[in-house]
Amino acid sequence: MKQIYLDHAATTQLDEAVLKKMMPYMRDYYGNPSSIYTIGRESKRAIEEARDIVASCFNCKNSEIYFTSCGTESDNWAIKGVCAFNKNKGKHIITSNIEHHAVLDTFLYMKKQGYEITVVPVEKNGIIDPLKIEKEIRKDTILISVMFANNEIGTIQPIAEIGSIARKNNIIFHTDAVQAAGTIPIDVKEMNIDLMSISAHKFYGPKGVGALYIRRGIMIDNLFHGGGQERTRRAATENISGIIGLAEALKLSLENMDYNNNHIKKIRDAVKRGIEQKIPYIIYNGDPSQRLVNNINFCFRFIEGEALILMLDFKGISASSGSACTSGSLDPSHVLLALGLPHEIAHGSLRLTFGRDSSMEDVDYIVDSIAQVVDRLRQMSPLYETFVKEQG
Amino acid sequence: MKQIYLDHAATTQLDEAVLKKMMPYMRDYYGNPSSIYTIGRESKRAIEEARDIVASCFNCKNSEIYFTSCGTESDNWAIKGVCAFNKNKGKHIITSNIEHHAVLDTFLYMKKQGYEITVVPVEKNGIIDPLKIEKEIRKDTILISVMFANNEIGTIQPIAEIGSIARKNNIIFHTDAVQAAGTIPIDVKEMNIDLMSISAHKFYGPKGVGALYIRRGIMIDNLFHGGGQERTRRAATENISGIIGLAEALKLSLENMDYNNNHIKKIRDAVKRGIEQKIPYIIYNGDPSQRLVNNINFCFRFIEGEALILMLDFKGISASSGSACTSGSLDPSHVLLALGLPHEIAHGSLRLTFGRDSSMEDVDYIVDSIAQVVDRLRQMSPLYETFVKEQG
Amino acid sequence: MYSNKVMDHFSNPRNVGELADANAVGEVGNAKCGDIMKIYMKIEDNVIKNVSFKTFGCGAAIATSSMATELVKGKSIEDALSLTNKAVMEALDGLPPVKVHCSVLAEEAIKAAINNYKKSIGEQVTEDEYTCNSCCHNKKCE
Amino acid sequence: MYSNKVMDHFSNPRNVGELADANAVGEVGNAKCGDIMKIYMKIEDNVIKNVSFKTFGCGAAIATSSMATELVKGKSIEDALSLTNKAVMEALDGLPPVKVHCSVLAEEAIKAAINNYKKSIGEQVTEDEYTCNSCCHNKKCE
Ligand SMILES: Cc1ncc(COP(=O)(O)O)c(C=O)c1O
Ligand SMILES: Cc1ncc(COP(=O)(O)O)c(C=O)c1O
Repeated sequence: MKQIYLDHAATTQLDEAVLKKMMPYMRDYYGNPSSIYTIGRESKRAIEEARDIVASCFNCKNSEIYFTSCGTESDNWAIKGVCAFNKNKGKHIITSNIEHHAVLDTFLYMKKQGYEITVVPVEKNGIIDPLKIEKEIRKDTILISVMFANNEIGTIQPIAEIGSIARKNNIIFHTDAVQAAGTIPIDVKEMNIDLMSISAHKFYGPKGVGALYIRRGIMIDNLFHGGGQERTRRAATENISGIIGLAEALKLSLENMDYNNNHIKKIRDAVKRGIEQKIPYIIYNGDPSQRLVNNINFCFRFIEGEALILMLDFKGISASSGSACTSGSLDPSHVLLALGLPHEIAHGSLRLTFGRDSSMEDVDYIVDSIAQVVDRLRQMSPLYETFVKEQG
Repeated sequence: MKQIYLDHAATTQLDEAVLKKMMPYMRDYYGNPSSIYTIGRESKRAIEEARDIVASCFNCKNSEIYFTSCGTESDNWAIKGVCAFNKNKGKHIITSNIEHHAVLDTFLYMKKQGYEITVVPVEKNGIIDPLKIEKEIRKDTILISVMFANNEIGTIQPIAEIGSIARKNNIIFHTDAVQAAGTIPIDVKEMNIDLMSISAHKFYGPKGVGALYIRRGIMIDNLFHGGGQERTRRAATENISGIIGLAEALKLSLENMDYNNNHIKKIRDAVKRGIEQKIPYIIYNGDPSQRLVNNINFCFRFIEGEALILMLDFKGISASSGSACTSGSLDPSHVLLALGLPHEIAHGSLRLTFGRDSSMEDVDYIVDSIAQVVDRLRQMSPLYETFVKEQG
Repeated sequence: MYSNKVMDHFSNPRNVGELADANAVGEVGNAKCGDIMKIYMKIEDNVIKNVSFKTFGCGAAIATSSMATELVKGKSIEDALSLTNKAVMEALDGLPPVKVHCSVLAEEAIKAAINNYKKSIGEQVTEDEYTCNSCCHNKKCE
Repeated sequence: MYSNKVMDHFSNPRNVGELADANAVGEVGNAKCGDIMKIYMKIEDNVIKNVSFKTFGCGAAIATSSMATELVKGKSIEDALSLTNKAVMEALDGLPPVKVHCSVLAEEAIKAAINNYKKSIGEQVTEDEYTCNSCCHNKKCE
């Protein structure tokens, strides 16, 4: 059966061109970059070249890019690092209520450590009002962390505005750009970003490598103490092939951004239209325009998301849901609840995230499959039965 | 020119068989293991298989193995995690003075955070006396961290004894087994180990992946907060191919341990004999028998290590030194100083660490090259000049 | 994640739908938690002649409903009342720990339907509190 | 890490060894810090006719010694005294930041040798404190 992967927000397939670039660094140039002999220096050189590439993609200096093992590490490092370094200055930190768990759970952890956290709610369209953040700023606020683009509903946040509010108030601003990097042009200078997290596997790079942008002059505690790697700020023998892969994948993403985004948006919009035409009782989640071009998020009333995902899988379609069952938690996704959706509706969400490898040819099959599965599950659903009877 | 790699303690070349095992997980099985559709489940299954393998290598349960991004992360997680979780129980932690920086610098960081640290000195042979650790135990001691085998001088510590002292006193025991794993059989149960760090690239696995063994019942704070991966103890999308690679590399290392160790030891001993015969005014560092089979560490008096390493590199030999210049710090290696060596002698150290790919055929070339380089540098050295004149 | 049996009963659920001539209906669960099971029965001479279900819920919820209906079909009321969630799980070759509550829900749905029947014929029943009691989410339910 | 020029002067150092007929010797640095430079000069008519060095130290220490001797060979004492560590670095196409102290050491070693000569002919010299003052390790030296 044909496999149609529609979960690019979860992870993407490693680009063959990126893999090709990585291979020599998995095989031949294995020298420890901290070593002073030739094969060590070759690794070092390759890493610094990769750093140059990443820096040029975000309009910053290479000395402001630090390689990490993933988006989660970057987020944890940024938040814990700012908190630890500034604990004598203040203990108040601000975030939004639709952050990824890597930010949200780190905030909750900091709360347990005695920091005060303010979680600013987004509007009904999944976008935060920068003024609401500004209002929460206090004398002892040391950090604002707001994601660039949301992983579930794709909404893009007004980062430059939030950045300038933070800068004006002399507060460090971190953005989790894990979903944005490679899809949206990012200029850290213009956007007043102090710290920014990215993760390679979200833009066709390898898993297990990420980066944190740390603006020059921003001081944060280390998360990894140890050797002198990454200019003494992030210890550990470097994941050379991973770093090469991250840089190459980012470069390719930026080079082909317009083309890919157009391609993806066309397919996304066609699937969205198809679903809206064929399936009643649905709710489209998140702002329809201020969102990532690859993201659709619907709630289908009267059904539950895990069952939906599994049945789509039978049809060769890989997708995701914010239902409690798929998130492994007790509640449906906090992002959907943040939009004001009731639990029972949030349980029935479907996220489709398209990618470069998505094809216009599959649109009808995707729409038909979803319509069939939704219908089948509704036929099984006592909620739907009740609803239909009530409608008369 | 022939390249002879003698820095296996710094890192090893990825085994081709391991790479082969990893490739499908870099290319085809890219699904996010947290997803419930088929390709996500395939990733999950592969990771759990890898976990089974690692667990069987150390005689523990698969649920006691947590994958990380490197040895440094494992060390940081273990130490910071224990400290944070037990801060109300006590704030005293104990380690040795020859730990890797990933442990030592983390201890120093904890000191800054208000923990009391005791750094127990090793004996002149680079081995710690367990009784000296026992003496330092206090009511508020919450952690003992002692490395399994040292990365510079290869000395193997009496881990089982220290483990039983810790267990008896109800103190958590962590060991950094980054240099030991794959070379020494490790039974975490028998050795009373509560937490153990390993790193794949030290045993012919990929860079950027490690593991932490956490004994069932040992509670520690997370280092990475976020998603529910690794049974909610270590968030982040899994580095699937890295994890597969770690497990395969560890398995192969254990399967071939005796053969490889014999092979390596023969070469190591021949090089050691050659050096001792050909070069005067040298000091052999670390216990000669209670040490890793792959390690030689000499100090050559009157010369400096960086120059030595660079000149060996001209001859195609990759080696390392504990000189200040190569360590990037102001002082020569703390490990060599811990043995009681004066600074000027410690600056002239050479570490050779052999591996599977080392060959008996190269022994003469290695010994001759070192003898030539040492002689050349001594001819340039004003210290040697003075020494010779003083000898009359 | 799920056993083959679970996947079979999920992808091809038995006894699904409304039962036109049902004389007993039981519903348990809570939409907020993401699980509602509704069981329809046609009971004659103390025997469950026919049974069907409708379920709003995850794969395990649907599979346990399907299996539970299979297990009680043709059984006497007494036998059906002795159905345990463990029996449902075993018949499905197990469930992941986080899904065990689905089997509890299935057991309770069967009981609820039978109690509904008993009440309809004037028998006394000792009513349990079903709604979400067994659900792993119960801390979250009001 | 190192420029080609540095590598050239390290791997193939000029003027290395003791100078048999030296009439000036200067030594700076500290073995504890890992750098000692010793410069030998043969000075005639105020001109450095010949110069050589011995160095205990890293690649940069050897290369800067070599370059510094090249730069003062054949020069007048006055010209040699005006040699700066910057000039040594430039002649080597730069040094990594952590190695800049080696060029300072080289400058000082030249000065120390010349001062040694001046004192030997009865001239007054304003002696600097050499030992490890310029060395990046100086905090660590006693
Ligand atoms: C917005 C966002 N932040 C952080 C992460 C964490 O990244 P990783 O899983 O690579 O650690 C993800 C994806 O999982 C994400 O979508
Ligand atoms: C003993 C020891 N511990 C920890 C580490 C750190 O491992 P990694 O560089 O993989 O983080 C190393 C090697 O660098 C080591 O030799």
